[in-house]
Amino acid sequence: MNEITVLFFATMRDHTGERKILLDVPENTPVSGLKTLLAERYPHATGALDATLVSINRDYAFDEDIIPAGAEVAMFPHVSGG
Amino acid sequence: MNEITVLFFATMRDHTGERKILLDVPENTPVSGLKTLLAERYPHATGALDATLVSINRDYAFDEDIIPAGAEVAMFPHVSGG
Amino acid sequence: MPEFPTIFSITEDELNLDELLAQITLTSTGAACFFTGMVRGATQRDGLPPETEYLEYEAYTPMAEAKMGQVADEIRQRWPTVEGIAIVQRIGRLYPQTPTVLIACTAAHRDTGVFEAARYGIDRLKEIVPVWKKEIGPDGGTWIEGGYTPQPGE
Amino acid sequence: MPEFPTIFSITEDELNLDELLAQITLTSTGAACFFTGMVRGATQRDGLPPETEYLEYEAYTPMAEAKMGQVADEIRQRWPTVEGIAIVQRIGRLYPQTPTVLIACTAAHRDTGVFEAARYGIDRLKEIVPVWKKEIGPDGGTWIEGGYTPQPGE
Repeated sequence: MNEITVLFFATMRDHTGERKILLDVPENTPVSGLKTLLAERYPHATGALDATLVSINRDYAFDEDIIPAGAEVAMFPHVSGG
Repeated sequence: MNEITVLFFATMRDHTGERKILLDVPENTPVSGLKTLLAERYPHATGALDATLVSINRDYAFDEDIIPAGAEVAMFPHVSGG
Repeated sequence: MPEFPTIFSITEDELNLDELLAQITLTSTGAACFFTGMVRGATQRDGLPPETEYLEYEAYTPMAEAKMGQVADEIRQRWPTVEGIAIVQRIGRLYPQTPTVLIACTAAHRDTGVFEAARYGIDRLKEIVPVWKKEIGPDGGTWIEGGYTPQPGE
Repeated sequence: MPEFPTIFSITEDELNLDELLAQITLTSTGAACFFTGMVRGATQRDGLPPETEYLEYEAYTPMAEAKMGQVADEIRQRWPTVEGIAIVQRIGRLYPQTPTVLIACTAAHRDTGVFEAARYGIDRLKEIVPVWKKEIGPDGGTWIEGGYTPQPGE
């Protein structure tokens, strides 16, 4: 297994009720697989998880990207700084 | 006669050696007439007077413009602020 | 090739434009363009009379600072004449009329891209830098969502 | 129609960008673009290695302030969405890396002309506002002359 950190920001934090979790995922889990695992854990966040932006180690990541060992993954809505 | 004030800035001040003079000019003197009068007074400034910018009462003025009574006239090179 | 200063940060402190300008002004610098954004108190929207009490800004700070560095790199690639770059986003509780963000670019002359570079900087910050804001008004809070989806490589 | 602030002045004092920004920020303001010019210490010109010790700025102050007001009027005619305008020219002896001039425009949003308005403002200031500068270097002083001849009505 691969222990990763998952951070939630803004509406994703509201949907999951979490800021930061540690999670064991199978080796070579893609982002889409992580979303499926999280949808099981936070059933009412399923819609939000479909639409979330994702980063891996502080770069944008996409459904097919494989999560590397010990990664810092973050989930958040479209950015709105300025 | 019409008593006017003439101000000189930047290179025009260097050419005439004056900052400000009071001058009696005939009624209805145009800017070109004032330049002729000044060229007599400052012979070595003739070339500079040909090229000078002129304002009357703080608006740009041109050779044919008539100088009104008691006007504040200024003579200066192309502006270079910023 | 001189060392050109690049400043990027997420901060909870008040923005200090004069100090930031001094930090990106070299002896060869003759021009600077700044963009700043402020919290609007009165926002006209759908004919409603909304009123913002304050905005609550949050950031994913390490990624935000990395993406600000990327925006600065993109500016230097597009406008190689740009000398200094400052990109600062303030976070926390920010009230109307408070500057929240600053993008500043300096160059030797004003005609070599400082206006375009600052404009590009604020546009890109709003696209890829992970910062979010929630508008707090008389009826509670509303998250404001941007509309840009970053592509692979951004 | 709200009263929009317009600031224009010739000053011998240090420019204070933060204070000027606050003066042209209304509760409806969400964006500002600033241009500032600085004295360059090292100016590359004709392959010579020139060095500026300082610039000596002078102004025909009452006309300069009137023309700054005219530049502000021209900006408002072209970009009616602009809210606040500040145009400030510092004069006197100014050393390299010192901000000498500032043009700032505010508006509700960044897409309604603040960048273009500030750009227009500095271009027009350099065309019609009666200010002159003399470059003082190791070999004495040289007046810098602009190249624009105002037309009737300017």
